[in-house]
Amino acid sequence: MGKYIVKRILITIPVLLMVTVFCFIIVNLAPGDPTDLYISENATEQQIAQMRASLGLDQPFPVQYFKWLLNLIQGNLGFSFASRMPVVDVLPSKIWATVTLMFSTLVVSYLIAIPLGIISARKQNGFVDNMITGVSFLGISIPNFFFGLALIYIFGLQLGILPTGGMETLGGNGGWLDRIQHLVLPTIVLAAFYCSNMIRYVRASMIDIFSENYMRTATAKGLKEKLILWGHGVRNAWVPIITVISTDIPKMLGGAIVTEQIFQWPGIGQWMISAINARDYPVLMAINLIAAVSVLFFNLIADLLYAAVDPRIRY
Amino acid sequence: MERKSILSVKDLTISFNTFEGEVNAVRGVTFDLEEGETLALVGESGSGKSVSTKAITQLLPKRNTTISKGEIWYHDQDLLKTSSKDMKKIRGKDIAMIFQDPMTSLNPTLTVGRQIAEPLIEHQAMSKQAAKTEAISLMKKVGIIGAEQRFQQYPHQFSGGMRQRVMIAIALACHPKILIADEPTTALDVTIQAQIIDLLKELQAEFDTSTIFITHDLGVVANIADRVAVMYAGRIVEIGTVDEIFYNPKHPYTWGLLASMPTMKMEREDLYTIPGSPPNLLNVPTGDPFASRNMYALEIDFQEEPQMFKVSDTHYAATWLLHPNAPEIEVPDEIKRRNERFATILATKGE
Amino acid sequence: MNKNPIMQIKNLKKTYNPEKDNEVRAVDNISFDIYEGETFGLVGESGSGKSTTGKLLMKLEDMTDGQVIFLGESIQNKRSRQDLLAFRKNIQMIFQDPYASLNPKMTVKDIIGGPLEVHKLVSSRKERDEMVYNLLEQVGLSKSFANRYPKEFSGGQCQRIGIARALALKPKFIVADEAISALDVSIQAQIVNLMRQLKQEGNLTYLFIAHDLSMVKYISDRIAVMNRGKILELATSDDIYHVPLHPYTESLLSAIPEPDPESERNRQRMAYDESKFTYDQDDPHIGLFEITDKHFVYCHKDEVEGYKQKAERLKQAIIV
Amino acid sequence: MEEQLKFNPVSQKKIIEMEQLSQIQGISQNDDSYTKTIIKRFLKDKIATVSLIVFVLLTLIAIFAPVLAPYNPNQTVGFFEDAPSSEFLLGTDEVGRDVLSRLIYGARVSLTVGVLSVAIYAVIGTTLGLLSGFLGGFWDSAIMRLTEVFMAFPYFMVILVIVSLIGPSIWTVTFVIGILGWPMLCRLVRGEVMKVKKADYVQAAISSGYHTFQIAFKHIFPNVLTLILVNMTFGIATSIITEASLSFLGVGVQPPTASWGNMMSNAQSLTVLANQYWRWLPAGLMVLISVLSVNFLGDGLRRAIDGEVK
Amino acid sequence: MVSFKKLALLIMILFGMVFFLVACGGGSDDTEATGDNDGEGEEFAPDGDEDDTLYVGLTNAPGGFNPLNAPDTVAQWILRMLYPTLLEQPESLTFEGNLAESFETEDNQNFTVTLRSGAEWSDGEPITADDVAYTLELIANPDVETTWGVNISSLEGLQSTGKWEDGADGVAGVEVIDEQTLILTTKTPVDPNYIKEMIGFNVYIAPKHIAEQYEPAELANSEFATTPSVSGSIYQFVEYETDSYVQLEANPTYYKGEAQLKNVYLRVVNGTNLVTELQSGGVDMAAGGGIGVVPVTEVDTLANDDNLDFESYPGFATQFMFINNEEFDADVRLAMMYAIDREAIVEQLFRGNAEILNSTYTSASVYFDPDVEAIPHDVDRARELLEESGFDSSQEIELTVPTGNRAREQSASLIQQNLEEAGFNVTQVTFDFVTALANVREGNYQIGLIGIPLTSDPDQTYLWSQSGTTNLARVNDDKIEALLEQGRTSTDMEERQEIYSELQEYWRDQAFSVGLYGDFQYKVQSKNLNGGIKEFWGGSLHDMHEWTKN
Repeated sequence: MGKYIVKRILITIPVLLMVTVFCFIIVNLAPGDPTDLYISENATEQQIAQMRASLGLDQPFPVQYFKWLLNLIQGNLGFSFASRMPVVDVLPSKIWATVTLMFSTLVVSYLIAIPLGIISARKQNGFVDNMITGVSFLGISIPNFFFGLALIYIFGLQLGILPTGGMETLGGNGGWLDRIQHLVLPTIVLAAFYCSNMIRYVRASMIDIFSENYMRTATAKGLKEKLILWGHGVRNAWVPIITVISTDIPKMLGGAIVTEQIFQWPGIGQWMISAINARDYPVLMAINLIAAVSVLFFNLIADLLYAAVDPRIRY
Repeated sequence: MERKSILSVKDLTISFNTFEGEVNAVRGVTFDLEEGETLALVGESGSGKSVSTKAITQLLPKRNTTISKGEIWYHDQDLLKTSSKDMKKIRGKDIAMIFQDPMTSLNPTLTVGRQIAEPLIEHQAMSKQAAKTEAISLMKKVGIIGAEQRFQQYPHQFSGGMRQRVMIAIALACHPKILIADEPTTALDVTIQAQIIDLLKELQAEFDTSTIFITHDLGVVANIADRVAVMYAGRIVEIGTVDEIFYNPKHPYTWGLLASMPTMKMEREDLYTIPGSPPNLLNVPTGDPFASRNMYALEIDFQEEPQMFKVSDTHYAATWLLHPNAPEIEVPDEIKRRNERFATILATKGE
Repeated sequence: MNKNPIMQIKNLKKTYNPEKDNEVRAVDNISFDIYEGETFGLVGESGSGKSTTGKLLMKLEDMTDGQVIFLGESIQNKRSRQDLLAFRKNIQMIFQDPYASLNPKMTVKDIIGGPLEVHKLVSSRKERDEMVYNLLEQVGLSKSFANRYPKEFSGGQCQRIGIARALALKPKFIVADEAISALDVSIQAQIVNLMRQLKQEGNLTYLFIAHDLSMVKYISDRIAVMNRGKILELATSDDIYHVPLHPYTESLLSAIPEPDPESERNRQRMAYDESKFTYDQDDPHIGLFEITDKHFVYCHKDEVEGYKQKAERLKQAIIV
Repeated sequence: MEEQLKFNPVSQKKIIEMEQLSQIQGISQNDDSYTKTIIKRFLKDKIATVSLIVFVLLTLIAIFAPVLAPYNPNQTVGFFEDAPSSEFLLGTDEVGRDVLSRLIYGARVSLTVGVLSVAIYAVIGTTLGLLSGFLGGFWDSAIMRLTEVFMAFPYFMVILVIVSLIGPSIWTVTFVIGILGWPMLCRLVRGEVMKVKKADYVQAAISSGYHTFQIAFKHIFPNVLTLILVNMTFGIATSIITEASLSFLGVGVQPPTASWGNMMSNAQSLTVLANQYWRWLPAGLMVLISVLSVNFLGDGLRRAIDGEVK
Repeated sequence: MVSFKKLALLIMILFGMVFFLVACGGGSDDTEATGDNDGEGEEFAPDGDEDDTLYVGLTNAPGGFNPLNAPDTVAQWILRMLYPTLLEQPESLTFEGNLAESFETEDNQNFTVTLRSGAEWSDGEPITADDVAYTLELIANPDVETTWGVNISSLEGLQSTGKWEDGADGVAGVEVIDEQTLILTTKTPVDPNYIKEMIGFNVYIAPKHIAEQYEPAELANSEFATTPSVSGSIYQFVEYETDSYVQLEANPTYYKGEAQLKNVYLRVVNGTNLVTELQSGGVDMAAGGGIGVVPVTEVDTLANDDNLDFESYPGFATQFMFINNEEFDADVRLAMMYAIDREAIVEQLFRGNAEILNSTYTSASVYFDPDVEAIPHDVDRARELLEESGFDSSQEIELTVPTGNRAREQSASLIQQNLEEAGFNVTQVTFDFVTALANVREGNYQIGLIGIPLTSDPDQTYLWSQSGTTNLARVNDDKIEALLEQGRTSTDMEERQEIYSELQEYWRDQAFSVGLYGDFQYKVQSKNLNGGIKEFWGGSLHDMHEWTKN
């Protein structure tokens, strides 16, 4: 087990390096000089050159990259071009915001999706199943910006019962009710997709499980339906469910970009958009690194969890 | 000796809806299971043997199955009309099942012990501890060595034969009146198969369980069965005691089956074969479905399906050859040989 | 019978995951010859390595060690496309699962005719189709089947198609890997008869791999019994049945159910205690020893005498 | 006497004839090829059929946009922000262009992006997946590492950066979605190929002497094709939404070219959202309808292939 | 049943975790500032006296808080709340004392600055002439990264970049007389308004005792630049949540008196959200001035909102269609000018909330000459000119359009149509702003839309001179060079006005580019707010300490 984890992490390192190299190339290939953004129209050549030096842009790409890598090893992600703040200082609050949103979305989604997916599979092709499948299709088909704006308009402006943006009321006492109110709308928008997606996976894997021989055995034993369903059926659905969760989480950590943008949620996604617009390379590299690490990390977690839910899998 | 019938299947007719149309899987199956006996259902794949028995415990998928006719009497209860709630109390307790594939029939995510203990907790209201003790003794009984340790293990840690033993332990946990064993040894190696069959016979005697044993292997049937029902294209074509079927078969299909098996003693002449393949049950041909493969076919075989003709009190066969008007025919050599052997056996027994 | 070996297998080894915790010696140093025109039966229970052996001979898997000489040439050295094609033309396979061995997305015509095109044995589509029709006829199928998909056929028909495909290249050697075990009894007999008939017509050599001893005995000239990657006994099929020397063979034979209630009632099963016949790998005195003429048993040199006596005893019993 | 005639034995020759007849009848029940069977099953599924019709209609609209559109979609033809009228059935936009015409031309963009981008990644993903699954060993792990690298990228960020690198246009968006979308499909195909590879018919193809590439593309590919097709339809739906989202963020298809996404991004303005429904609702509905239809199409296809009884 | 109990428990745990996550917030830092009644959890409305807190909506995030290096307008605006300037500018080119009591000259070359007495930094240190001199020296120090070099470049002893000559280590033109007095000397006489705006109004005075603690070269990337600890103006810095909000609180030592509104939150939101927040009361005012801009499409909605004050004024924001002078001669350029229907853009796209640029100044500038009339929309004239010029009109012309400004993107479509009507063959090419700007800067374009924020001072050498750093149109014209030179060196306002009038007329007739429009400043704020944006936006904050909320 421990050996396996170490091995997996060792495999991950070159992948991560490649990701950062690619990202560095892509970011640096972009035309236009970030300094253009940070100088006024009447700036002098000297001033531009000085800024380039200050941002470390005066050096060739490979040198920049290795400097970045060297700093990374020391836990330093550089400082933001735009705000001149050390990226590591800003990162925690952004991750926190995104994780909060992610957590509430995923919890809400899965609490709804797993039972619905199971019901849907049990009543396969019945009225209830058709309703659930139909709604879940709607959920994955509706563009989230469209849905988000509609919710803002209805709940934020027409009804005025929910805040339209941000993570908390500024200058408020930071009470939890206030934060939950701010969470409601973005959570609904994101959950619409994640929930629908999960319903489809749960439904499909439960349908497969229902046709398994061991389910027939369980029925032949004369067990109660609940025990057959939960004790024998759902137990075997954890592997596909974990797979979906382990891809969902990094997807959101990489930025629920549009939703964060619409609701002014001060998370990774919104930060990323402003970093892209500001050509804020260190921030972009940091976000990219976080996203890549989270993808690889959750892959690993998923693999370890497989072993926990399925006794056949051992490392 | 008249024995009491414990399960009685009457004119069972089942069809499935598929994309291609309606498949008539079982077409009027009738048989009785007597107390304490082992009835073997023999037939090739698709002959309806498995479907008939699944209907007994309502294990067929409800969505696309139509049971258009028939009754299944267990004591004074028609199992086809029993509510699914009541059925749960019968399954596992009165009627238990063992399935073909021990690899997939056990839940991979539950310990073997738990899977054996479950029906005990469910049907006999045992405490967890009591169920565990009982499960371990069952495991010992089915020949699992080191039962205490293996109780905690998962199915994938068991070999195929061991898993089938576990399945047997599960099935026999509540001392069922009827055991339905659906090809329990097909997926196993011969040596393991022999062990499992011996075990089943032993336990059956001990638990006094009536058994329906489904298989396509006539060798296994010869070993385990008291009576044999031969199925073809959704019907029983011949039924009788094991001696009657093996030494004095009357249906040409049974002849074909017996003759096409190479035996140790056989020399290298061509095997007797039944030509062609079983009919498509999507649209069953008129007349006897076996007619077109039947070397002894009569004109009537292509027009009318034969009813069961009585050979003896225990022996019936559905072939026009038994009709009084039917011509005398020459039976295959292998069958002649079997008839002779029977005579010898009877003679020795008579002594 | 012709006694030229068509295939010589020398110290064949196949090890999965070598030198790891989960090392499996699927085929463990086996040697035998298969003679031209014979049917060689390879029997064993699941996991005995019999199918792996078949795949090694077909070059569907790479051997770990040893040598296989087919038609006088070592098959390991066949690497170039040309060599491989020449090799494959002469050796074909019939598979266990009749459905799984036919590509569900190809018509019967393409399945049977494909190899002809690959080996450039036909020059036109028309010629190919003609040959496909002939082959279908040869295996007892109507040529109207040619444009259909495998799904539409019964298991027995599919197996016939599989045989037609194997025959298309007019090979000298056919490996039949459990070719009948997935079929119903009545169909098994059909296929076995067909194979025998084809063998007579086409001067074929079969390697018949199966777990079902009764069928193997019926079809084979010589039989090798495999267990745990090793050949334990090798003899003519009559000898295997009448003079089984190795206890494993005896236990296998005793386990076969016979369709005869009376003999079933009276039968005695022989248990096989594996631990008694497990030897030290490095002992130079371990191997296949010829006990009687062409009858080999895997044992220790010291046990040879015992087996000789046993053979004598059993032969006596037959004559009496 | 006649009764007795019935019991006359049938000649062996006739039995053989009858047997062959029954064999041929046995299979002639279903005279359809595999494709035809799937189509028949598909057509039994009402929702899927309706979706197919909708999708075909959308495609026709896209193809015949110049004929169908009443006005030039990029030309100011009326007052600005005019409500729907008999002259402009869906009103005009912020610079006086006909919304209906833009909607019709937008179908071109959305469907082009949807279909083309998926086509690009399907080609890449399928090829790599086939190679990876079939060749195994070094190539497999190399390709798998590559998919990991691609999957570890924050998808949207790379799109945003590349789009701004090449300059946003319908082709950039298509290209970028296409280039980045393949890893999931690649893995799917690889998994399926690994499964198929073990099948006896592939072993048979190897022993028949087929070349590795022939095996990969002639024998294995047709067997994973349906899976790919189903995945592609879902991919089209996702691509349409991605284009719309990119346009919403201002980096998608650029004005004056009309796409449903950039039309819908009008709804970013509350005034438009509240008072000028014609400027966002039709585009939003079109996205929803097209995505729904493609999704249902894919689902119907999957069901038809799996043979799931409806 | 057991499994259901477990499930219920699991659900409760999960919900509990959500609440925990949400309740704990992003760490402890954000609750510290307002932690006085944390205990009363049921209240979720802003605590304390709501009227004490001002919420300002920004559409751009500040690029740090470095008084020496603030290229972006947002940072400059916020810095004005944190650091003192010598002068205020309540109206364009009308200066009042701020930190300086007086700012006088007799020869337009030596300027005597007298600081007000008793001014203190928020940590109690006095604000003295040393601070001013030290700030100017830092700006002139070649090691220091600064945006104000050009502002002080007219001082004696400095190069045109504003850095001191090689070998020097101080600014010759700055002389500290005593704690409250210093004299600034320029190289040549200048218009006093020029020096008053460039140094008096624009340069923030940094606290010497804090700035001294850092190496000059590292100032720009230090805490000094990101989290200022000491303030000398109306507010002091509390925290900046990147791209989300800036929190300030009243500076009790502010020399004009402590601000009435004790807390300020400057929220960074996008245009749409700014509108929703204004309507829902989430922000009290939009910052305006190009950094808190409501989209033009929302203007009607806001103007009709009963709770909001809405006004619009001409400002200094402009949009030009730059024409690459190296590719198009004067006639073609003029044809373009005639072809574009700027009236339609202003009236229909902006609903009148913008003005046509007759030349290169907006009406907000005191140097704007209303007599120089804008060239009207005249397609026929445009065609005529095009024909006369002999320009190959079939040649495809690329119109570079940067993304990020919807009104500009929409106007691009109209411009393209207009130009095509006049016989040009135009295609739009769209780039993100940085790329577009980079292309245009390198001359890698034909025509392109770029917005330029103008200054109150009329000097536009950087835009239209060959030596200008932002000569996007690649203008190379002797007459304009001469006019720019004259304007720059003249020290008299009236004389300058004449020079710039001539420049405007010449510029219009030569059509070096097309001045599309100057979009108006909006003042959008809650009716509850007393104070807020002024007509001259840059000077809006001069009375911020007196703003109140009802």
